[in-house]
Amino acid sequence: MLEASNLECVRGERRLFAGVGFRLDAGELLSLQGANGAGKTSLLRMLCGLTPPAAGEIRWRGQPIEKLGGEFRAELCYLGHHNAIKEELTPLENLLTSARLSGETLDEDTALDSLETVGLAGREDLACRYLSQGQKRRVALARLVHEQRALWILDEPYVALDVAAVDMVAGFIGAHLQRGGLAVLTTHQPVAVAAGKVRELRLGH
Amino acid sequence: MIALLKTVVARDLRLAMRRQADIVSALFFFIIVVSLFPLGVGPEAELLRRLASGVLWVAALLATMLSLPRLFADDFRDGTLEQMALCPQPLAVAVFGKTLAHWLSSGLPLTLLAPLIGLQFDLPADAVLTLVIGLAIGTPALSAIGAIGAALTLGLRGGGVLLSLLVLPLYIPVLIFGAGAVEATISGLGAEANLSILAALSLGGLFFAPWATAAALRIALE
Amino acid sequence: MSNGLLNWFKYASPQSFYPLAGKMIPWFWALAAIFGVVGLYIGFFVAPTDAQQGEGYRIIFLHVPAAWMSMFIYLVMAFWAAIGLIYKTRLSGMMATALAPTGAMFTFLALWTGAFWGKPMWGAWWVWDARLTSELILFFLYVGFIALQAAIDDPRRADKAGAILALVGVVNIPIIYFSVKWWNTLHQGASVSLTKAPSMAQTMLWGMLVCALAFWMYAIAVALMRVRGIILERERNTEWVRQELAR
Amino acid sequence: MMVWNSFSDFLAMGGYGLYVWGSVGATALLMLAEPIIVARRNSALKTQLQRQFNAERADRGERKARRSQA
Repeated sequence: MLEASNLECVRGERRLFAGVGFRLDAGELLSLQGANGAGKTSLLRMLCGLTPPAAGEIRWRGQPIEKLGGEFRAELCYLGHHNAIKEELTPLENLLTSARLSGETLDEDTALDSLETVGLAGREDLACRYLSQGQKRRVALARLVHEQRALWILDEPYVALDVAAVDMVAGFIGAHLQRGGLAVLTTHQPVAVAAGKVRELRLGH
Repeated sequence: MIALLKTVVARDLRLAMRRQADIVSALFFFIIVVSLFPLGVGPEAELLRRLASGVLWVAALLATMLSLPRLFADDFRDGTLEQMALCPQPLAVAVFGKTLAHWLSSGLPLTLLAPLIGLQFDLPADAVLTLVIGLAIGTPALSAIGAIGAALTLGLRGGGVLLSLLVLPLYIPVLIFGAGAVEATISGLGAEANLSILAALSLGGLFFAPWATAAALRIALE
Repeated sequence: MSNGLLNWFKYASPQSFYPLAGKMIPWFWALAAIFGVVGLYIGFFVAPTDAQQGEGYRIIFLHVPAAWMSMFIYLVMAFWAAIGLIYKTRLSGMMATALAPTGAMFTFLALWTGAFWGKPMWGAWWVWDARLTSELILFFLYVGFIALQAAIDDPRRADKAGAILALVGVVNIPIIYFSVKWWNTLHQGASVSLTKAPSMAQTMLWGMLVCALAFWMYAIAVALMRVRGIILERERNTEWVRQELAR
Repeated sequence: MMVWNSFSDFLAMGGYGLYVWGSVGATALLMLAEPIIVARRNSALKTQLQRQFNAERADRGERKARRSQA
């Protein structure tokens, strides 16, 4: 269960938002709305523990995330604007490395299966440098296929994806919620997620 | 913990192998800088022999400095650094891995190349041996301390110059004992004392620096 | 004790510190002036002529206090840096930033007076003496700190990055001093070195101590002035600054 | 108590005049210059901020901003 109370974010000297709070239980999705520059990304990074809030507190399973540290991070999967992939490595190498970095066991077959699911069949061993923007995004999203961790924080997961890919990702999220996972995501297009309760949080006026 | 280390080191080495230009350019920089001195100071063997250890060590310092800015810059830009900061183990472990990988792709090649370059300075055999041992022991400290500077100046304009301004003063003890070791061998005093202190500096650096680097990275990622 | 500490921190908010600093500055200037006059009087009118170095040794009344202050200010900077990192109080970071230029100035002064003392005594403007060399490296550390903070736009990140550099620096100072001392004795032996201070007549010691006190009061006064500027700069969007300047 | 018997002796400083007064001069110069620089920078900051506040007040129509701000 993820709970945020009275969160405040200051960027330089501008206060982006203040007094933001919400509660998210298992199987629920929080859809973060707000104009560009309203601080959506900053809020997501705060939930990950990357950016310390100017005020307020974030609790995971009732404990402040600063105290949990590694325990909280072990249950967190964050997908930011960047694809977090290395251009010189192949999709397969990227997927295996990112899994091992986060301490998960991922064997090659499962990885290949994930890449196939996201439509990268045949390009597993091509350096990512030669892939299109959409394909690179798919490499980043391939992590979600077999992702077991409880809390997903996704920043604009649907950007640079065609309609088929958007449905696919919505499917991953739906499956995740059904497994009792939690998800927080920002998106511009309203996307219906198959299962789970959707909560809305609007930032900025 | 060890698995994470292996992953980070393997990943960085694979990346380094795929972008060999960076390693090779740092090595050639080392060769060129060392070769400049005889041209500047004159070819007398006696003088060069006295200068050799200082010149080689200063060149090693500068060559390591060259490859430091890229230690975190690429990962910072493509978002992989964020993912490393979000892995369950402390960030310092991943930083230690990257420091090790940086040493393997910069400090170690320098050390292996030094005897070859040492020939230009007509160093006696035992001095060359001490030089190589000293570089092998000392260069990890250069990578570890340099990583702190790379993390502090991450994403700043003019980061490279600022990096050397921050890090070079901290390199001075390593320079003194590294070059001093060769001096001690040439003058017959024996270099055990210098080399053991150099080893202490490297171990201290490899153990403590990653924590400072991790803290600096977390600040840069805010 | 804990609530005493807590309200001290509450009190140390920039808004309440700004007027307090304003009130304290004149007092520190007064103390600096008094100690300065007394110190110099002792140094130049009371202290006897030195047997070996004649009158030239009187430079120590400026050189030694400046060297002490250059080291002391770096330690105080590292202290405020640590406080800022641990307790996340913004004011401590500002204090560290405010102290750095004064510390660098004293280091430069120590080098300048060291050279002016070395020339008549040892015939060379620059002597690779262990302490002078360490002083030079300390100067680089100060310049590095100031340059790092200048290169970062976001004040919060500048404070934290500077804090880490200051703490790394303060850990390295003894290592640097030890290695330079080793290096110096290896190459030159202890003959040519300033460490052999002249025989410390009682008045000489008092002269140096009082001058050091004067420098210390001076450093506090200048740092408080500079920190007021930094507070205004960083809090310029707040209401209290608007009122403060509207007066 | 008085070490010097004449002012010119004091200036000569036992032959080390250049070095002693060179040090004292540098110290005095720096320790005067620094506070002046800090004070001047602070006041420049204050006037700049006041000008900014006045401009903001003018935008809000409370007061016509005087163009020739002191």
